[in-house]
Amino acid sequence: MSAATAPTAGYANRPVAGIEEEIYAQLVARFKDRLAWARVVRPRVVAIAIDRAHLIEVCTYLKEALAFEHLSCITAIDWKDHFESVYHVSNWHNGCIVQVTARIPYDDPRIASVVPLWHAADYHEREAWDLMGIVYDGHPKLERILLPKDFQFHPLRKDFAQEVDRQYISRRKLKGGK
Amino acid sequence: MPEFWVNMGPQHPMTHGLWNMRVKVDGETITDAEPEIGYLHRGYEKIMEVREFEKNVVLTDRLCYVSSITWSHVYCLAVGRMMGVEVPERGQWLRVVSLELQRVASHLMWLASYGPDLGLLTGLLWALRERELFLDLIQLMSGMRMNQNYPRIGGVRNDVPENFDAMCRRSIEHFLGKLKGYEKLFHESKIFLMRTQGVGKISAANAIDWGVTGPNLRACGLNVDLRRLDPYETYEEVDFEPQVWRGADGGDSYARFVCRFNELRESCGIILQAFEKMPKTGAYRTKAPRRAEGEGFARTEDSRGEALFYVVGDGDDRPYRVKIRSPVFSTMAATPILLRGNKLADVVAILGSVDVCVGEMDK
Amino acid sequence: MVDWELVAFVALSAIEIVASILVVTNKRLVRAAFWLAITLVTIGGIYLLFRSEFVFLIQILVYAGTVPVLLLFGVMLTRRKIMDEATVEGS
Amino acid sequence: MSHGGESAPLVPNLFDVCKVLTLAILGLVDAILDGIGAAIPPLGPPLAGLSDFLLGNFVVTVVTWIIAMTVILLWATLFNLLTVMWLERKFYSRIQDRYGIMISIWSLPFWPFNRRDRPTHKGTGYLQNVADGLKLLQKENLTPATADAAMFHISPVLIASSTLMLLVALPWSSGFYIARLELGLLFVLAAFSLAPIGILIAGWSANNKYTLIGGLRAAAMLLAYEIPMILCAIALVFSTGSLNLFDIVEQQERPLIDFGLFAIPAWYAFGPQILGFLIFTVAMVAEMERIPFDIPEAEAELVEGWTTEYSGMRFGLLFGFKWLRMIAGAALIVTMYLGGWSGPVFTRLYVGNIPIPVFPEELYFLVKVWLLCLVFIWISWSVPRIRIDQILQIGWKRLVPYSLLAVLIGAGSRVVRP
Repeated sequence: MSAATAPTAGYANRPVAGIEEEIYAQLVARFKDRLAWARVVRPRVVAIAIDRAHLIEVCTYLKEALAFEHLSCITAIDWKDHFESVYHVSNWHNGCIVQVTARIPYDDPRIASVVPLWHAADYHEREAWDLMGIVYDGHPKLERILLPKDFQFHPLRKDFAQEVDRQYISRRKLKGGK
Repeated sequence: MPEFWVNMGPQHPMTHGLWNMRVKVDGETITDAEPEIGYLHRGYEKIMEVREFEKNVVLTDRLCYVSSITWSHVYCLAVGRMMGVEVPERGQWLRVVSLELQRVASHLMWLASYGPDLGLLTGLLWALRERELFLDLIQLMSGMRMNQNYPRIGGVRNDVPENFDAMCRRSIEHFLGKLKGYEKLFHESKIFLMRTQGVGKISAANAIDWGVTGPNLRACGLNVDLRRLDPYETYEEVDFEPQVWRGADGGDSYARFVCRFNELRESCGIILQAFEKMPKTGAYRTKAPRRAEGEGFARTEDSRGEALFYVVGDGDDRPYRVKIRSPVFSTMAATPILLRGNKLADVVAILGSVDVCVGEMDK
Repeated sequence: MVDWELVAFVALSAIEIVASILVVTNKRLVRAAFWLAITLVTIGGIYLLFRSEFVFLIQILVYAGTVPVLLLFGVMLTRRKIMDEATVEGS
Repeated sequence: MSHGGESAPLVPNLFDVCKVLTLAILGLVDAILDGIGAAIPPLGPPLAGLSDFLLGNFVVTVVTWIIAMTVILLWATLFNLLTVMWLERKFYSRIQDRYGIMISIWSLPFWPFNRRDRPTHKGTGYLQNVADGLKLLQKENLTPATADAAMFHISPVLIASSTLMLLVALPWSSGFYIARLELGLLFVLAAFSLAPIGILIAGWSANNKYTLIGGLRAAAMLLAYEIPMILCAIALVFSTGSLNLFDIVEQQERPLIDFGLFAIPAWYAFGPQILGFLIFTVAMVAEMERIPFDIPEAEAELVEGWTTEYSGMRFGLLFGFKWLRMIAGAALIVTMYLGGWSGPVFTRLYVGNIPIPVFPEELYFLVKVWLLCLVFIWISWSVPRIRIDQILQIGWKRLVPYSLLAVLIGAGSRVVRP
């Protein structure tokens, strides 16, 4: 599809009122039992949580059926007992953004790659692997991106200790607080 | 002639920062390209985990030194949403004004660097001359020329000085007059058109797929502007026209140039409107709580595209996890598509037009 | 009295002979092209000794200025490996 | 032209002037030798023989030659080169809305006057280029470890010497020149065509990808722009019937149309040669590697192109001689198409019996050359750089056919108006 024939009419660049309820309803109807939780956060924002096994299914549905063409961001979170991979998927037609949280067990940090759906995931998944050590299965080139090639650790993990005390001691901490 | 890899970077006049564009050339034609980034990685996301919410604003300023306020703002917006802090109306308007001033300054910096990329050093000096006007305004507003530390969670740091709107009006009037000179220097120069038209093409479908956002996406003919599509602050009340390439042959360096260039005018219009519509007095900041739990994210139309901050709090006074989504980081993934098939000299014409800022890209 | 023209002729011829030997013996093609240029310039000098300035200038213009450049251009375009191997110590 | 009398050069004959200087120097040496011979009698006869040799024809001629060449060299580099560099830096600074260089003799710390409020940044900036040259002289000359050292060192010499060769044949006025060559035009073109091989060798020998690409670009550009240049020269020769630059200027020293008060001079740029003039000028801009045709050293993508690896004064030489080539190119264009040293007004001031020209030929020539240089500077600071394929397209698909047309026009004008 070249730029000349792109359906620019489809991109009205105006938010659609009530779109979040609609998307929410569709997602719940489709993935009723597979959603860990789902809620409407604020206008134009829907958040859902799933298990990593359903990721591709949900993402494919979002992209193909609901026209969420734009993958904004992939975040990996270390919750000490499990990982989360958070996908912010957005829709250029109505301004809606869906936050998909996929739960990953701590001892097996693997999840399917969404690069086949959105190429935008390429760098974000590389970054998440680089900094958090989550393996994205099926990623074409899962290499270090921000850190040097021979770096040994995944620094955003919580067990990668940051020398907090030497850098910054809050007054509260001096008093013996948290 | 054999194909070989040419390193354009990490220290190269083209890069405007510290990164490496490896291009494989066959004679002069690029057959492959591979960006190498991370030279400026400072571990922002990790550092921010040990600093209190309010103190991270200083850090986010330094994500991109040409566009500090927009980055601090999106962080404050995300944290504010996580904490559930409402920004007073005047604070929102002041944020809009500061954002647009910063956008103009950032775009002028881009224009300034795009000139020498094409061998037009005069463009650099001219654009920097006009950038001073906006830096002065930002300085009046925040006290600093760089790393302004102006937005706050729940508002802005301080009110604007007296007569600030009049000063803005005067500077903008002067600036809009000067824009005609730029048009002579850039748009009406045959050689400039020869260098930019038709190079670095990306289709709209590809651009969406690779996560290209902002002016680069609008240059493909897509009417997508987060100030409109996902309004934040008071952008809903502002009447402005997102700059979209309307021609038939979009997605090239020239389209990106035109979209960005026209945004200068549009942003000036927004600033003027903001002064008309904002309440003359009132609170500009609400106090934010120290601690927060939950998650929040905000996405804004940064000068370079969609900026997104995702903040997770665990009840402490520091974020548990911060994720920065830099528009340049995503655009960088698409640069091999932009570059392939063009000439070696076009690398600068293309990468200059996508406006790379290494600080935010490497985080 | 010394016949300066003879001296010049002998000197030019000597340079030319040495340079032309270097053209065929040199292993680096670019150096060979350089020696070829020297050879052609000295031939031009001999033309000058014959009082034929026009031929001398045409020789410089065409053979010294353009032919080696064309030759080098051709060499660089067709060789599989242009750059020398890195010979820095330790690599 | 007839206004204000016959034109006259300030230097009636460079060699005569230099010969006077030589004789003065040698006379001084002779007097010193005589003095020594008188003071120490045993040394008298051999010193007398030495002074006889010194005042002989051979030594006088050789020393005159050396002095003449030194004068031209100093004139070209110390005066013209510095002035044009200064003009460029001041002029493009004004284009860019700034003051530009300001260091001059007034702002030097040892300047004795006005020390208290020395105008450090109010000077004209003429000394800045000297300061830059001194800085480059102090810098280390680096040779890359993998470079072909001999070739790497020889190519700046090649480029610099071929540039200096240009000055041999270029006449600054009817009296201020070194050699009055019958084939002067051809000589200058030949000297111009020698530099690209130096550039190509420099690009290859540094063993760096940027320099290599820069050198290849230079070679490709040479092939595309040398041909129209020479074709235009051929077209001009149809009109002039001579390759002698002096003859070419002489033919232009008459009015084409005389309006009484002023006259349009018969410069070749105003005649049927206008097409050739334009093409020659464009090709010359390419020849001296200025923006928009400076792709061999496009600093945005190739760092500094083929000069990337040079440092210290070797770089300074290459960099400064770019301007020298610009001056030489502009002088060639002025000589060929813009009437050389001919000008509208010539007045003479008589000091005793010696006529001193108030507006000498050199003045007109310099003004024309510098104005032309300013035009080049103006162009190069207000347009971007062209891409390599576009530059070759312009060269092969536009300039070559047009220059062939210019040859046709030149030949036709010769037939119509013999």
